[in-house]
Amino acid sequence: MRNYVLRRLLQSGLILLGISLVTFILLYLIPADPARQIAGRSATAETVANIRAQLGLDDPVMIQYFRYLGNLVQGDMGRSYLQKAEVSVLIAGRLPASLLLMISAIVTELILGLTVGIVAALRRNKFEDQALMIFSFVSISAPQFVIGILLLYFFSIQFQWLPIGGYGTFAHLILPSLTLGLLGAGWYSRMMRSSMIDVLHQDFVRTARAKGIAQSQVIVRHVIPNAILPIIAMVGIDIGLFMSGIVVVESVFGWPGIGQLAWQAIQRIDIPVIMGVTIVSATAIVLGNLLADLIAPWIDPRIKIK
Amino acid sequence: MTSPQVSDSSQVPDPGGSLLSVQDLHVQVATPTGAKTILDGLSFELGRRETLCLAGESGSGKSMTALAIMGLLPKPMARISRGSIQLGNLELTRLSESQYRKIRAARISMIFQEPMTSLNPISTVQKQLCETLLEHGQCSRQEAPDRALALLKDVRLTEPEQRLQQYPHELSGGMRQRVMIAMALACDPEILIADEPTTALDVTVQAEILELMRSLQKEHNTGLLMITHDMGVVAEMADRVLVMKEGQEVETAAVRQLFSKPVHPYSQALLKAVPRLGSSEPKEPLPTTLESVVQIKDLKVHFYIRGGVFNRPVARIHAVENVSLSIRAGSTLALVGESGCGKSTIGKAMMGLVPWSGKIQLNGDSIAGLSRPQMQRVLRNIQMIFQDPGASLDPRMKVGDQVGEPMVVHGIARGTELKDRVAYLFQRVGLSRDAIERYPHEFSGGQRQRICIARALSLSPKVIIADECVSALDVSIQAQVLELLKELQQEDDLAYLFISHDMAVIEQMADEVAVMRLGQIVEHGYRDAVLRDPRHSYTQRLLSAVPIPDPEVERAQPRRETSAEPESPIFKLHEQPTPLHLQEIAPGHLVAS
Amino acid sequence: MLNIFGQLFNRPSAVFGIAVILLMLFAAAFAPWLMPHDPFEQSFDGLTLMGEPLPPGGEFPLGTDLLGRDLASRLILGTRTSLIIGVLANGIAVVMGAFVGVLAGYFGGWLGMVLMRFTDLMMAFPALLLAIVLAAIFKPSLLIVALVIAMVNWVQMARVVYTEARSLAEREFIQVQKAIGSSPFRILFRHLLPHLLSSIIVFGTLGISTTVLLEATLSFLGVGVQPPTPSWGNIIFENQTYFNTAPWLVFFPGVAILLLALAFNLVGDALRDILDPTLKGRH
Amino acid sequence: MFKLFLAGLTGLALFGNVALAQVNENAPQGGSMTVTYKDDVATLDPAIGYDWQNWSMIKSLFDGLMGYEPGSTQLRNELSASNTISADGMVHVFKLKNGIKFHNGREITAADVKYSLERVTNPKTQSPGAGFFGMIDGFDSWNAGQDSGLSGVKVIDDKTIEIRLSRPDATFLHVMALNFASIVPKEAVDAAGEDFGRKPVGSGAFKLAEWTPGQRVVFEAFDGYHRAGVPKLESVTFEIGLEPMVALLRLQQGMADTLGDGIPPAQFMQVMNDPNQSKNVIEGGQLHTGYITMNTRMAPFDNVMVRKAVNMAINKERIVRIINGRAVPANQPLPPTMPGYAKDYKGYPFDQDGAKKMLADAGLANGFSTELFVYNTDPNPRIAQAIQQDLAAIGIKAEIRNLAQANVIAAGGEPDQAPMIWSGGMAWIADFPDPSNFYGPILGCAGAVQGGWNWSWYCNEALDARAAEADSMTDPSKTAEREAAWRQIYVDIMDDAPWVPVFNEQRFTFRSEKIDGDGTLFVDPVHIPVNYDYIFSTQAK
Repeated sequence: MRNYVLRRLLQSGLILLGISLVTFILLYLIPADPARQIAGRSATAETVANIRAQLGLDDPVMIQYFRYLGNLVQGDMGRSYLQKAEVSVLIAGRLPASLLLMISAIVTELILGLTVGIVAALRRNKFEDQALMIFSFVSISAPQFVIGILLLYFFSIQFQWLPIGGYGTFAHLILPSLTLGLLGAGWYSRMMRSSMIDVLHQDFVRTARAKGIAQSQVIVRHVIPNAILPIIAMVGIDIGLFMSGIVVVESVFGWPGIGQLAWQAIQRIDIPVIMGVTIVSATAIVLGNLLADLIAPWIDPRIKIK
Repeated sequence: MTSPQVSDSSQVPDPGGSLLSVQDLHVQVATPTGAKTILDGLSFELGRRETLCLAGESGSGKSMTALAIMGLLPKPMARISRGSIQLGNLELTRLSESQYRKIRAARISMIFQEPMTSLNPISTVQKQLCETLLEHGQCSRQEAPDRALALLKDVRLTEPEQRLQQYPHELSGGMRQRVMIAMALACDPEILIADEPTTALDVTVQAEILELMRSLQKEHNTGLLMITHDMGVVAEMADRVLVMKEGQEVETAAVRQLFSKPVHPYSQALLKAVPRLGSSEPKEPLPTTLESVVQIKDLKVHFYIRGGVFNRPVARIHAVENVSLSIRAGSTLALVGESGCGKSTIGKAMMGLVPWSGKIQLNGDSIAGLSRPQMQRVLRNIQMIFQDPGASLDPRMKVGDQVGEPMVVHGIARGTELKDRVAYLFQRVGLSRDAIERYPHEFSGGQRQRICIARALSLSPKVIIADECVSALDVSIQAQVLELLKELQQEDDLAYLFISHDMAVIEQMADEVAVMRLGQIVEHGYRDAVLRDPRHSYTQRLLSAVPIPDPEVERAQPRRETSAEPESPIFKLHEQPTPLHLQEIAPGHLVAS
Repeated sequence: MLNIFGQLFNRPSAVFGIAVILLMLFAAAFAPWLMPHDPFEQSFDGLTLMGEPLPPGGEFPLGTDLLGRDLASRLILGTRTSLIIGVLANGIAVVMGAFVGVLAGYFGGWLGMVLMRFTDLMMAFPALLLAIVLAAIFKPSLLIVALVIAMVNWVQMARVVYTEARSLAEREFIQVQKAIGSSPFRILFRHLLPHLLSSIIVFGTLGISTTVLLEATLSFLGVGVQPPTPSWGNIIFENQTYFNTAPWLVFFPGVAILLLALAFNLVGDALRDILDPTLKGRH
Repeated sequence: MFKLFLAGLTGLALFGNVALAQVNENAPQGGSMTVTYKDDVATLDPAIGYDWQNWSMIKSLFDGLMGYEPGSTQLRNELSASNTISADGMVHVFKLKNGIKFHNGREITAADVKYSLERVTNPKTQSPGAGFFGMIDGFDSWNAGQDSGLSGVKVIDDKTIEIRLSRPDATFLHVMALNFASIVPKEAVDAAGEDFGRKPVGSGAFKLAEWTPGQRVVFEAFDGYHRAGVPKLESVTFEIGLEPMVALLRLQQGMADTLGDGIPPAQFMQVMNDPNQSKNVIEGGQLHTGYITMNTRMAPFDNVMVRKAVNMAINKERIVRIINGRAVPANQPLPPTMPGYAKDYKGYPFDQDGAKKMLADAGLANGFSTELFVYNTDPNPRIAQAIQQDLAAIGIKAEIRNLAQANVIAAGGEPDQAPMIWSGGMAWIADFPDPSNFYGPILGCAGAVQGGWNWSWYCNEALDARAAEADSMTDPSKTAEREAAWRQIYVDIMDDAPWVPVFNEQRFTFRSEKIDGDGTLFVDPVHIPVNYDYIFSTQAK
């Protein structure tokens, strides 16, 4: 177990190293001189050159990269070119909002997806099943951006049940996490349904019924715990999907998370911020995958970690 | 329509009176083409302490009968359309679901064929046992773990305290079946239904489980309804036998009567097809002049278990260790042993499917160190038939294409020539021409195995490795396939490496027999020498565990192993298994000391 | 083949999907004849005097956009871009992902390790960044968008296919192929791929709606189709802030994307059932 | 000996629009207001902050030697009690007011002024505003990192500071009113290091009370402010992360008092059509011009005929309509509220036939293909499409390159990348109300270098010389003459037509009824957008 974790961490570290290198080189290739942006429009050529020298932008890209890495391992992600603030502070200020959104989106998609999947499986081929599967198809097919806007339009503007955007209370959280979680909910409801149907056909369910246990109890105690396994294993991977969705959702709902930070930084090509957000989100994704693999044997004793 | 042949029931001992009475039971299932009757007027009684065996081949409706009694017919597809099932005075067919629940486990219990899949994989043994106890109010929540422990002791599970906390996958097949039995007997039911309880188990384990069931039945006065296709098991367990075919009762008789004087032609055919250990004609040892097509020397197959931070090898599985064998042209070498002993691995090594070391010669050419393209040449002379014909055929390709595929791969034939050859192969294995255009799922198991054989023959190989090739088949089909294999051997002078765990089948097929255990050969010699005069204790144990399809023969009680868990072929990197030395105790008969 | 179509037409949902897809293909192919107005004309009558877009009805059946252009015409013309991106670019991604996944899954070993670690890397890689770099280096074109989308979207597919290919590779009928002496190429394409097809279809259709919008995001960053060329995604993107005052500008293209994705998902789901006999009657 | 004279404050008024804001000096103090913004505040360091959002915030947190009358473009002494200029215009002497304090309570001295000017021009500070101080003697060597300080700035005594210029510059006092010239306390800068932008200490009417990144910034009134009775408000809260539409809704619900990002375009008409709401909308001019640059070094824009033809092809009225009339069409670089604006100049007429003819005369009867670069945020791509349609009408096929801001700026700074750029979103808003501010970097030769901001790469040496001459007229009595000189420069530039001036944006702000003050305070041309210091709460007593 310990060895496994170490090995996976080592691999994750290599992946992160790869991502940081590729990102760094890509940013280097962007023809937008950071020194010029910092210097502003009244600056003379000397000022720009001076700033370039100070930032070490004249050095070969690999030297710049290793310098960045060296700082990074000491926890220094550099300072934003445009905001001057430390990137780590900027990210730290926004990470909690993003994490909150992500966690509540995971909760949303699980609650919604699993419930729909379970009900559909139990009412298989009945009206409820068909209606719920249409729901899941629509939620899989609808673009997040559009879902977000429509939710806003109806629930915030037409009915005025929920705040129109922003951050702070539980009410603020509902629409963004619904928007982010709906795609997964649709997907999971289908997975859960077929997983339930598979499990319902398995021998141990028959065994449980042969024990004289009521059908409802069989479902709750034996079928659902087994059917959920493949889904739980996928949740860790969701973090990667959410990372792209979060940019959209945060901008629609004005959620102060790193998605917005990233979007602003990309628009302005604020290289240290882009690097920082990339590394943080890549770490989240890699850790999410790792976590999923570590949780898997914990919830399913058959999976062995070597 | 055959009418059931009711034998004189006066010979049947019925000391306890009738516990369960099934009368005129009809079960229908819904199919896309309309309702289909799968149980057609079945009637029988089960007495206290009596063992009734439902025997028959797959599809005869045995399991459906059990499920109908348990009220567990798959809804809504299957339903009881007519008939009654009475438990004592209680009419089960009219019970509501909640009433039925009180019967299950408490009065009728059931154990299933697959102990692996019949236990909830993510629940501990204790939890699953306690669930039954608590559901039927057998004890309080506090007492439950102790009761569960007692139950495990009852079924003579080793280290029961530890087993309670384990998950099903951590137990061997035999242990799981013991847990199933413990669970079934938790509420001391009047009737135990056992659906093929030992089919998935090794023969020595099977013997132990059957013995356990017998003794528990005696202790608890349980009526046992046993469902099996294995006439050996029937002979060993049954008081009475009900032979079924296509949902109908064919013949019901006391066990001795059935085996000695089967009345119905189907029963006769069924019994005739059963391979009986020791029933074959004695065979002359092969002439030593016969040339070897395959020579294996010091074959080793090791798998590594990886771990650690850098995923380096940390342990080694000695799947095959220092095995030397040779197969002579036109003869059959049988490899026998229990699951996991490495017998299939030898076959795979010969096909180049697993990495190996040592020496394998085919037709005198060494195949060591050949690359995949070079192996292709070798594979023209050696082919393999796998255990499960369903799994070894690509479900999405027409069988004709699959049979022709080796010829395409090896560039032997194409176009109309290919078609003709495929047609010829189908004819040779006894399949009609129109089968060529169909998909695997449209065939029965036996037909599929014929297709696999046709595929193996398509390259006209010198050697065929048959890996448990009839284990999954019903006895009558099994007999046909074996007959086909024998015919082909004579016609084409084929050499077989016949891998099987079934002693009776091996006796029918083998010229020579090699017995394997934990990757090594423990005994090797001509068939009659090994099977009739086994010298190694393991061979003896294997042979004595085989159920004999003859109720007159009282089998020696199998010796109970001290540990249910066999030794393991896994060693640390610096350790080696103790090599066994074979000694020639008679000409051609080698036994490990 | 005919058999498959026959079975598809037995399912109402698949028939609906096929109808929608055909309709969209028709709209894309015959756009010039179907459009009620010039989709590029910033019509004088298309805006109120205060510069507001016109709601649906009257001369402009689906209303006008913020520049006074006919929304219906732009939607019809936008079908082309959106179909190319949603189906073609996504298709490239699907093929790439399936290829990587099947290679890694079948061969395993170091090749599988390298491929899957690379997949992990791509999974965490910021696509938008790549877009900005490409936007700065190349002239914008649909091809580049398609490439970026392909580079981003193959990852999920690779993972799914990898897992399945791995378990398939262990199946006996694949072992049999090795025993026969079939080349890896043959095993991959004749035996593995047909089994993976249903998952590939389902996951492939899953990506369509996100892809259509991703095109808009990428175009926004200067990689893809540039104004005034319409695509469903960029119509939404351009007008997103007006969803309250001019909801039709978001609603109609949103519904179009939804329908496209839904159609492919329904057909994909039906195909999966049809292609996989073991699923029959269970899903 | 210098002949010194007092530069009367009124003498500095550079243009006619001197009607001062009706600042209600007697308005009660107290109360608070809430301002909404979408983006996080980048920095509050006066040497760094240079964007829409933090410009007005810094103005309220910091003061410089000079300032402006509230709501106007009229200079006044801020921290200085008086200033004098030598006759040759080369030496400025400022006397600091007595008893003026930093937020940390320390009294401001002349040394702080020197420190502040040296800090902003220090290359290590990387200030985007350093270039404004180029006229101060010793700037070049100090900014190149070669000197130990700004040699032109001298502390005479605790309250007196002398600044020597290297060339006479009429804009100097405006420069001293820029945020970049704010006086900062050395000890606070040293303590905060690079985080001074997060922990600003100045001497402005407000001081920073709270900063929660991504959520809010709170200012509270500074008791020790040097102007009695200012600020009016007890506190100002900036709510961050609110989409303009969300912000508007909040304001309508009484949860916000003004919109930092303005009225969202999508809701603009909705607001204007509702009399209850439109009465709270304040409109004001801005020192802004939106224009199209044509790269005079790239064919065919190297041909003045082509540039003129383009000027005639653009339907500015329609573009203004597309943005709901929130601008006025422009015909010259300077906005109408800027001194030097040529009222009588007619510009190029909208005449597509004439434009076509002119193109034909230039030998391009069949038109040509080109690219139009545009910053990708609404409404710029829309405006670009309108331009595109107009160009198409005279046969010019312009492909739109819709890019992130930084990419457009980078392309404009290359001599051969961007044939045309629509300046929207990155457009020139004057740093200070002086005509020279529209010339140097964006139309002069100095900006026509790689990485420069003169995206039309227009360089007219003769005009450069005239510009230098105009800027050397520091004598306040020559104000009108200087203005006329600049007016002619811009008219002459239009003869070469390097730009298509399209419109001058009007600013529209929406305020709640909880706050009040003269309308100009909400659209303050130098405090862009809001002068928080003088706005008062209607709920204060």
